[in-house]
Amino acid sequence: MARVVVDVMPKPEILDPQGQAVARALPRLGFDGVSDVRQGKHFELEVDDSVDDETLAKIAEGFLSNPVVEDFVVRRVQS
Amino acid sequence: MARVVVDVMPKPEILDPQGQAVARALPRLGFDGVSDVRQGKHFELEVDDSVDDETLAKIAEGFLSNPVVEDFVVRRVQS
Amino acid sequence: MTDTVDNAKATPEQAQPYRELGLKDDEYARIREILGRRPTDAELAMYSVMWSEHCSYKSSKVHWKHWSANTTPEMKAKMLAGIGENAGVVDIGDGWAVTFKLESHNHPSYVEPYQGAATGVGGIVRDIMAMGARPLAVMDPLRFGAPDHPDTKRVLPGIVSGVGGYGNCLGLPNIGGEVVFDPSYQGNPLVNALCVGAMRVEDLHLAHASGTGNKVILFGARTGLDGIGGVSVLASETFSGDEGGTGRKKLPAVQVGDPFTEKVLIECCLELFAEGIVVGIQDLGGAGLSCATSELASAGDGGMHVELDRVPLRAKGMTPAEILSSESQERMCAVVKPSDVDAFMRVCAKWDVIATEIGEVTEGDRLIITWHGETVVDVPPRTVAHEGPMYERPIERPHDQDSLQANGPEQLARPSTPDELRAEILRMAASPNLASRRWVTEQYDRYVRGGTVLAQPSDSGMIRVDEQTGRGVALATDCNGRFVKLDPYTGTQLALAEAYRNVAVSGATPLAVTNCLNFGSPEDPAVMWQFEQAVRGLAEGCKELGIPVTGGNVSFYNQTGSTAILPTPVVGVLGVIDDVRRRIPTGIGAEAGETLLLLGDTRDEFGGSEWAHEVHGHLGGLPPKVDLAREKLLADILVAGSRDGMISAAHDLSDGGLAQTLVETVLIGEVGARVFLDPDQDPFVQLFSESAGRVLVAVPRSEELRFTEMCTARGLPWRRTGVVDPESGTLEIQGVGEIALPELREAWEGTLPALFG
Amino acid sequence: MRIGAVTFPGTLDDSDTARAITASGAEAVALWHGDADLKGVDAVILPGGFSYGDYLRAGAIARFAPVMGEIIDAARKGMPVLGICNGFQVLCEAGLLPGALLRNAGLHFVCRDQWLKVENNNTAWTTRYDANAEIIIPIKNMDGRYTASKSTVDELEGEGRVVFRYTGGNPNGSFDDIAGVSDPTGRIVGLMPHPEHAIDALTGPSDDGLGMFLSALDSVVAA
Ligand SMILES: Nc1ncnc2c1ncn2[C@@H]1O[C@H](COP(=O)(O)OP(=O)(O)O)[C@@H](O)[C@H]1O
Ligand SMILES: [Mg+2]
Repeated sequence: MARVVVDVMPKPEILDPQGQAVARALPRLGFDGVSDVRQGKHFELEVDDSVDDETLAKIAEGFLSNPVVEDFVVRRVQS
Repeated sequence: MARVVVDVMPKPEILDPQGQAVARALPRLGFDGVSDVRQGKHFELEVDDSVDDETLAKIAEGFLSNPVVEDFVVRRVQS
Repeated sequence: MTDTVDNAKATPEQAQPYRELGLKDDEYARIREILGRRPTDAELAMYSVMWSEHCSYKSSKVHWKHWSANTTPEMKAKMLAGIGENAGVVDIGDGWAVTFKLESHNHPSYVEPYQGAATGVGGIVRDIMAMGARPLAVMDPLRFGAPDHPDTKRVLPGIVSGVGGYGNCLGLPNIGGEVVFDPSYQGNPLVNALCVGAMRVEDLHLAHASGTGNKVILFGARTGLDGIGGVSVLASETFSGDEGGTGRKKLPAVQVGDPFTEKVLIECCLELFAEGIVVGIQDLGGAGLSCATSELASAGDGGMHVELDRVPLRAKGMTPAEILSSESQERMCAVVKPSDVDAFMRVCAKWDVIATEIGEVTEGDRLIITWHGETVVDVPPRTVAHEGPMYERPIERPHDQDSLQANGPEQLARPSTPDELRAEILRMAASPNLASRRWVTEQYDRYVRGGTVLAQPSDSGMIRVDEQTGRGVALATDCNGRFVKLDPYTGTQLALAEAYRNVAVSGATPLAVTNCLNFGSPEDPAVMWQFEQAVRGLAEGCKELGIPVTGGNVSFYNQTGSTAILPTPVVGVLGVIDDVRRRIPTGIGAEAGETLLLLGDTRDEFGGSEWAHEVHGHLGGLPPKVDLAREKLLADILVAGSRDGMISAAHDLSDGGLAQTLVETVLIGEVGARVFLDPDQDPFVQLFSESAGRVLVAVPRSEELRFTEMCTARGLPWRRTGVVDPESGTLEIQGVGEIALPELREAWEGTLPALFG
Repeated sequence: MRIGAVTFPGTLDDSDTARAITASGAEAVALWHGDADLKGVDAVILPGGFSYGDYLRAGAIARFAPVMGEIIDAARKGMPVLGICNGFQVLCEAGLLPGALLRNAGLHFVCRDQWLKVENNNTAWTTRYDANAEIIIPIKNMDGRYTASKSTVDELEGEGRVVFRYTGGNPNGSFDDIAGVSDPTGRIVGLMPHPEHAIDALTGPSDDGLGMFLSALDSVVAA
């Protein structure tokens, strides 16, 4: 068994209202020095060792993210 | 400037219907071998060097996550 | 290097990617002729988006003559603004003006269902705001491919949550819509969105930039790289996008919506209107700043100078062409007197809305746009906004139209025994096109704003406009694309008749019409024939009913490969009711001992019917007969009956015929009924025919005589068809059998959840 | 008798809440998120909507608004506070009520007419209801699944602080069918369904919601 992490983020040129809302709120809460925030999704998958990287990429690209508006990164964090 | 990543996940004992929906859908799409999925949030912050780890922890704990139901991890990924 | 006007003059021979931007050779030549030189990159971007099918209506405009030819002075009298404005405006009385419009967001919703549908809602809401109105409600007529096709499972849930995600967050109740399945929409779903808004008559704002020296203020979201090329993509043959002539990598022609920003923008605009500091206003939709600046300037009485480098950006290194064609959402553009600019900025600051003075109204008649002091656009704005190309596309009746009409439904096997008829009622109730829409509508907030009087499941959506007097409006949208395919002229009139009837059935008086004409490629003469027939049918139908077309929208190139969708001219009818408390609900059983009366004539009409489609997969023959004089009489009687409190419930007959109307009335009313069919007519025809001009009404026993005498006196056929039976808990149809309500409900409500979870 | 209704950017049901307050006979006072000023009101309602788009978490940003500091102080001194839907989420985020509201179990926005049981008719907002009254009022939200630790729920149940419970079906997977809870004093109440949309059978499923606004009048007069 391996733990696989997939992070899915809005593409840089795509509007990210969620991240913007956080970025605008921080100074109001008294936290300065954060110039930009982007918010995406974080998936943690428990994966059988038989699942290869190519399959993981397919899952991430075709299902966990929407390639029209999002990018993704896959990492195996332990095995 | 540093890039800081904050991952926020539902606590293990909290029901995660989004993760479950993903886990249930995968076999239907022909992807086997994924036994569990949990879904959380992934934040990427551009942070001034003056912002210390303690402040980041406060932002993550007091704002980006809700300690009643979520755990978080803060990482500096580059500086 | 920025391509300035000086540079364009100096390099007349420089090749330009006009074809990639969707312009034809002769269109490009015309731009050169207008300018007396080659256009700059920025000018080319403006002309290409503004001359796209979507913005210029170049294939459809020649047919607008039918609207004007069929609008009488009496019809015009109710209209405060009509075709040509952002949205039509009608006077509903008590000093209220109501504005409403339908728009399509079909292609983006196929590429990215959630965002495509969400931004479709956002766009139509800004259109309504640009009239000076407060948006009050939305509706969403939708069309999808086969219900069991795997791609429908991607497209439908995404579109529904996009419509809901945006509209709910905006605080606008969703009061109705349509969900229709047909394989012809498989690669090309239709997402039409309607918004209705209201204002006091004196507060009407039109999009004009007048008054030399007045300031042009851009407010709302920052401008980013999203949706660039969206317009040309929207309206051209392909989805492939373009390079924007800038050498930048291909960008997704999809916009991401931010409903929170739009909600704040609505409140901000309303406060600005209330302060009386807006001279002109225009929303930024398709074609973004290109459209807003050229339309404001074109409709005004002067020129305009815009300093493009002042536009607040979200992305680094954007070129003037990109800024002009960006379709970033949630932006508006206002013209404001210099003395009011401070007040304007104060209101925006209160709502945390970014507002920037980007230019001013000038003497003369040029639209001049500069970029860090250099001129990148210098054009006559009318040539961009209002004098685009216009095509008289070839029209030809399809070769197979005759054989389609000849292949009638007469040969189809019909159920005849009681058991067969009973089974057919349940099968039809559970069919995807007739099953309960609750799975969809539960995802929409129908309560917000506290004015919703009727929403799903109901023939029309109704909202209260004036809390003191109770004055309100009702809206319905309809279109049976199969009827339109069989006979576009009649089919479109049937769509009009159904929407008109749905409004009248709720007790409101139909007043005005909008439309969204969804068709295949205008370069296909057969499609243009359908289109021309549809426009003529609608225009002439409206004249006969005496209600004007106040505006609409055209969406061409709806096809999968070379196969066009069913022609789908969605018709929206708006009605007015002086007091919403006398609305007529759909569900029976509110009053003890109601009688069910069927109004209208039932004929053996199955061409294009739901039954032929669902049971036999058949499409052929002729659609039902349309009789608009009858529809008008029916509406008069329904409104009179509502006024005099004679009708306790009513539901019209449309898709699925009487059987489906009965199913819905008993399930919505949660009460049983006993129904007697006419012994002299085939039960199958009575139950499933889709003859137009029919309504099932429930009248309290005490009113029965008065009501039927009124019908008889005015020449409206009626038949006593049944009684409400609160004890029984079944729908009992004499000669067919009984169906217990739980069994019926399971059939009707189970289908969409089973398909889409 | 003056009851405040707070508007945050993105609040949607503020005018409906004001209408309901007026219908109950009280004076509705508009409170603005950016003003640390309660304008001398006797009770406060946080209406529904999507404050700040609910982009981070429902209610997470709104709870830091200037007006919230005043509300928290006043609430600690016993002023009746009602959080409806997004307002409930804000009260949980602010720590005035226990627990959290998570994405609906069905992962869809749900708008329906919902039956509720009034489990505690001794709070500042429920005295007008009979014990165990069943009422029908609309529910409409994306994040309505009430969640709290086992010990918190035990405490709530033990102290009678589950004020409303869903009956006839749980619309969102809330723990123990919990639809609304109160603080230990019974003066702060939060619920997901919308009483302000059930004040008139013309525009809602019933007028069952009016009781909450009327109860507040009683509690203020009594206090
Ligand atoms: N996409 C939708 N959005 C909102 N309401 C819808 C949608 N589709 C259908 N409805 C509603 O469901 C009910 C039934 O729809 P339909 O059978 O098409 O009505 P009708 O036959 O009277 O035109 C109506 O209240 C309609 O407005
Ligand atoms: Mg109808």
